[in-house]
Amino acid sequence: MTASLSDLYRTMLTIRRFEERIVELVNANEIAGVTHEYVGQEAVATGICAALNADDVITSTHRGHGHLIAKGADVRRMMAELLGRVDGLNRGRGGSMHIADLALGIYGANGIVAAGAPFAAGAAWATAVGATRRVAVTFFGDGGANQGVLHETMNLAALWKLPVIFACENNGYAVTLAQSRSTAGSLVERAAAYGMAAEQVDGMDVEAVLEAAHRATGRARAAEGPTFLECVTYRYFGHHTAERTMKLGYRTQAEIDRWRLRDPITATGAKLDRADEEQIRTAVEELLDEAVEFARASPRPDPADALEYVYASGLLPRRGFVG
Amino acid sequence: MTASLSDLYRTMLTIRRFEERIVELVNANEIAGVTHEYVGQEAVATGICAALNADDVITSTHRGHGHLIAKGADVRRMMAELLGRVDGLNRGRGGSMHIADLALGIYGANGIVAAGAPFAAGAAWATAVGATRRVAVTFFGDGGANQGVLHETMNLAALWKLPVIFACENNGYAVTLAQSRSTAGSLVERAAAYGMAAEQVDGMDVEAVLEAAHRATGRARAAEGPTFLECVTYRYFGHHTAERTMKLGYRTQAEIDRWRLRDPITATGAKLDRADEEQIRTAVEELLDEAVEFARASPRPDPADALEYVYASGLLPRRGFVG
Amino acid sequence: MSTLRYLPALGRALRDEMAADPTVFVVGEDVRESLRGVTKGLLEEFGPDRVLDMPISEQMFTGFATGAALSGLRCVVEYQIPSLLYLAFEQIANQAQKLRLMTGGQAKVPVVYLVPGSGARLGLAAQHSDHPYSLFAHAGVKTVLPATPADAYGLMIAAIRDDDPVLYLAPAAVLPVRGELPDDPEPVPIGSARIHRTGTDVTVVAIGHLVHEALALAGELEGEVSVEVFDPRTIYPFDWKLLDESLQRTGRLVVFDDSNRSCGLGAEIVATAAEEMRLIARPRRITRADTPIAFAVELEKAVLPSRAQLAGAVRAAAREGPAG
Amino acid sequence: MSTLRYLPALGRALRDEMAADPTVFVVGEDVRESLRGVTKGLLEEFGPDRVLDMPISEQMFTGFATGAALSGLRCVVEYQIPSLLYLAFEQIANQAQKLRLMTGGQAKVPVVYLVPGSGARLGLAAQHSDHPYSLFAHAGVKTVLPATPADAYGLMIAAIRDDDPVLYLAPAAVLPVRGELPDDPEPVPIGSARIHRTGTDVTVVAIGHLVHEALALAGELEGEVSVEVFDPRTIYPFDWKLLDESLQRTGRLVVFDDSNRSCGLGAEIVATAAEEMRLIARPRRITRADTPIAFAVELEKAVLPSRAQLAGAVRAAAREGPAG
Ligand SMILES: Cc1ncc(C[n+]2csc(CCOP(=O)(O)OP(=O)(O)O)c2C)c(N)n1
Ligand SMILES: Cc1ncc(C[n+]2csc(CCOP(=O)(O)OP(=O)(O)O)c2C)c(N)n1
Ligand SMILES: [Mg+2]
Ligand SMILES: [Mg+2]
Repeated sequence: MTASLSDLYRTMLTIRRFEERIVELVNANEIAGVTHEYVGQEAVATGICAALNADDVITSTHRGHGHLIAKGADVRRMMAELLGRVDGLNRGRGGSMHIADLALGIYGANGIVAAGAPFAAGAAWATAVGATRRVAVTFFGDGGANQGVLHETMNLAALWKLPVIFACENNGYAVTLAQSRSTAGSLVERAAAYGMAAEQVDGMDVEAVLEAAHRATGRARAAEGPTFLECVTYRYFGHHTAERTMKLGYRTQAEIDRWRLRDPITATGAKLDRADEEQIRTAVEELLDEAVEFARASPRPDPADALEYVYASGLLPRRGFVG
Repeated sequence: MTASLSDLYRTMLTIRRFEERIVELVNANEIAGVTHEYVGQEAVATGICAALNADDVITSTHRGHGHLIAKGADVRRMMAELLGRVDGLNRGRGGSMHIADLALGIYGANGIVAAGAPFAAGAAWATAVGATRRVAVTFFGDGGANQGVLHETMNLAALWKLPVIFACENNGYAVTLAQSRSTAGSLVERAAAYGMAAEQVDGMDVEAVLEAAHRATGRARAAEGPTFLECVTYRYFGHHTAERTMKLGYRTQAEIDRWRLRDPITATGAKLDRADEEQIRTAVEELLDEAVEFARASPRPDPADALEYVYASGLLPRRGFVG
Repeated sequence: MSTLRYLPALGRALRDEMAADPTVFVVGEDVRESLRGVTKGLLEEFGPDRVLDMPISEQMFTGFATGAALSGLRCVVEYQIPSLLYLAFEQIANQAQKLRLMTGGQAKVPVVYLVPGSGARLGLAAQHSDHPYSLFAHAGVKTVLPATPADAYGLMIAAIRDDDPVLYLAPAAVLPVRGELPDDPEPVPIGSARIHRTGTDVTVVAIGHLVHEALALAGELEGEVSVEVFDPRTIYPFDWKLLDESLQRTGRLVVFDDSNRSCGLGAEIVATAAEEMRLIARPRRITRADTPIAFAVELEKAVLPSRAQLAGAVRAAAREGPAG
Repeated sequence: MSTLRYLPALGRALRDEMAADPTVFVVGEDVRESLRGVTKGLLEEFGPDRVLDMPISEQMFTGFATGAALSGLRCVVEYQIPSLLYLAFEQIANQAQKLRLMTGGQAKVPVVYLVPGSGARLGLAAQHSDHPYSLFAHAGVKTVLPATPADAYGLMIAAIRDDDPVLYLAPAAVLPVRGELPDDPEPVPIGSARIHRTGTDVTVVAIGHLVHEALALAGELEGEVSVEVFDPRTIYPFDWKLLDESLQRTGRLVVFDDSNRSCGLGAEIVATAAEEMRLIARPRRITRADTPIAFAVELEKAVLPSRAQLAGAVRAAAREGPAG
């Protein structure tokens, strides 16, 4: 399937506006904890997931909302999850850092950097031995590229020619650490050294990402093995919603402004005919209004159920007190 | 300092004969547990350590006897350690898999594959910030090359231009797993992708290894950063002393015989004048006779001291029973 | 009914379950050659897609099993050394174990983490001799520690069929033990303990290979102290109900536990009994000392729990409280 | 004497020790920018060779600290999340902690593993809310858990000066707490507990941030039950001597412990007391349930130890045994 430019635009805009609303809801204390916004990086998830089938698998990160939306998750249930409600995708148990929809092949956001990578290899193998060859995409950042488990996974994926796509979102920073101060050599060469296809892509250009993703899924489905995509992108917001309360000097406003000039949503919107573009904007706002309403209307979990869903066997964990 | 051919020969022969005696002592139950012999690989440790200074650091592996001998450890105290005696390098606490001599910069054999690699980075950094720039060599095998922590360490060493030498002993197998079935891409390219110098060396040629090691130490001391040396070698014996009791079909006798034709000790010995060679043989046997005697004469640890040496602060751990 | 050793019984369970369920497969180091003796013959019988040798990348292949499990397969992961579980600790305790709760019940992670040879084995020294079951119990990971060939068989079947991650530790010291196995053996339910020998004076809770030591001691003390030998078989969830029944009878508890003392399983058993059960004598623990295992055999023996220590504790307990 | 918050006190200790000892340095993620607030100003004062930002490679930089320590330096390693200790578990529990014994006393590994913000913090969910001190106690790793700014200061100084690896957990819930710090504060010896409030009826052993909950409850129960509030400060080695003295007085024990119940520190304290100390009432534990922390705040609160649960246990204990 190939997505139209307006589909891509709609997805990117949904992610952008979803995140902007999340920030408001966090600041209004309607969402507990912290969330990591995907704003600026929308073209990456959108372009890559547009090349996937419904039954393909992705593993996401701490910055996962965009991946989920792009893979087709219901924003109403996402919103309910972030508000910690029973109609959330994870029944309010997961929150932003663990949000998942297994039915859509979304094996979850993850609180631990790069920890989802080996899940993708296992999923890819499970389906590669089966009849249908499903693709598994593992998303991770430039910081995640320095976790050993990622290298262990690249080695296996290349060795076994698994249908895995290593989608590296290089947004230039791991929290405050610039990529140049965390990473030796080039990410593309590091991946290529395992004998896998590896390319750098402009992560601010959704069509370029989509094309690269099509090349990668093509290889994967043809049993030609994994692909590494370094998507060069940028995050406009702080590392997480708490950053604005901190005085961190790791990047300049000028740098942020420079990247915003290449905004993928503005660029794509400009290519659409005005009417379509406006119609999409309205539709997205309606969708998100509805999502917030849906989430607010959903009940909070009952503390009496706190020990449920820990074991698939139905075992109830021990309580912390007697009697 | 440059070692003469007869020095190299003596070291290799000492390792070879040490290991052959160890096997006898294990089979005679004078040594508990299992040991991993270095037989066949002598040229690697010998060539690399001949390029090191006394205050340079090495981290070793489960197959560590050769590394220790090459770095100058006292074979009498090594033998006593393997026999579990109080005059052993580790007072009988470590045994083959943990044998160490910190005074000689030997940061220990290690029971966990590649776990010593980050020690080398830390040691290299500690001395690099100091006045003298000491070199730290981390030994590991082809199997160890697939541990994530090794990649994490290569990244840091290359990024910070640390004086580390990654000495990969590619003996073709990780226990029973052939390197071709464990490893994607080339080890040299994988290391080079971090932007470090990397070369493949004939690990059966002690002079070739020594030359490569000199190039590497030269770079390290000139603050030009780490070097990766893939030393292609072979182990003649089983993975460990217990293998002979198992029927494992992972390699053929013919393959072993082929490699033995390239034996580094035979080759080097042939280059020496006959008299020297014989004199060295006799000296090595005398040294090892003395080592075995020394070890056997050394007392076994007193069970009453079992709780000592656990904490540097002198804290005694809790016992397993009351009263 | 046939007599066989522990390791073949364990291997047979894996083989039978692979035959019964095509979604079951094994990964690990040197499993094709069956270095540890559990996977013998499986490659020949089930082919290379169900017996997979992995590179030395424990974190990766542990997470690989999670991904395969989320995709509908059942994976048995073999680790050559107990301490390799430390490399995979995040993937087991923080990922696989938590996925069910984190996804609000969406995920099911049927993976068995198998260590064929855990605990001390004379001369293997500090990094190869740990017995880390208490760590996983603390993390709420289902953990089994069979002491006999029949339980090795029955608990492996149950572990593979279980929809949650299960840690399966086969103590090195029991691998050579022989025992009976019925012709069509049953699974042993996870969470059910077993009383090997009934007694009226003292309940000895013995873990793993120590069950055999405890039985031997119970025999030696015959006539002097009547010892009930309680084998939890499953470390987590623990069979508190059966322990409570045993203590209703004896009121005296000695735990014989081959893990470090502090925050070990022995502490949990003593604490729970002290809080909730009938005790007419002080509860006692015989455990490892809180120290790594030294290489020299004399030193290793000195810090492991011993039958002599157990005898002392059992006799001391028997002397306390009203005659049983 | 000055009043300050916990985090600045901790930071000041690190700063003072770096000033006093040129071999002390810090590594971790985002320590140059002091994301977690401990290393503020250190880069400016001590320069880039003593405040090192690491790539996201916990296993590596934990082992890096070991190598630096073996080479004569003293390293403080900061981890942003408690569960990152799981990634480094092998390097801490199986390498750094065992090196002394394995080398027969040759090695000295002065490394401090610092987690500024351990335990639950409303809304951080399953992978960011663990409180893993019991795991490290089981491994014999020296572990401190200061509850006040003065102890945060004094134990950081002691941890850095200690020649063994030390795990330093600063509970998230105490970071904002204010307290007094003398003008030239002393180190607090590792292994020494502190009684914050004396009482005659019940000894409450409260861990970390729960010390403040216990003190508040002790105040509420004033006149009804006389509660002694015992703060171990060091989890391992535990100050058994002071606990024994406390129980000589009260004979009643309630442990208030924010770690999972099974094989947790609470179990160890109850077990040791039951085995070795004076008890005139059943010992009790108030702990976490054995479950990961769910995201929704209602669910999180439901599984964490609460003051109400503690009150119930204290009252129940006080009712047992002869009047204190
Ligand atoms: C293994 C691990 N280490 C550290 C952290 C704390 N942490 C959370 S996000 C993050 C930075 C990740 O950077 P990157 O991978 O580039 O992703 P980005 O945040 O830029 O999207 C860090 C250090 C973590 N969650 N997991
Ligand atoms: C991390 C880890 N995984 C597995 C093992 C068990 N083991 C010990 S040696 C070995 C093979 C190592 O192969 P290689 O690195 O090539 O070294 P070699 O034995 O060939 O010298 C394995 C799997 C271990 N000790 N550590
Ligand atoms: Mg980034
Ligand atoms: Mg090898």
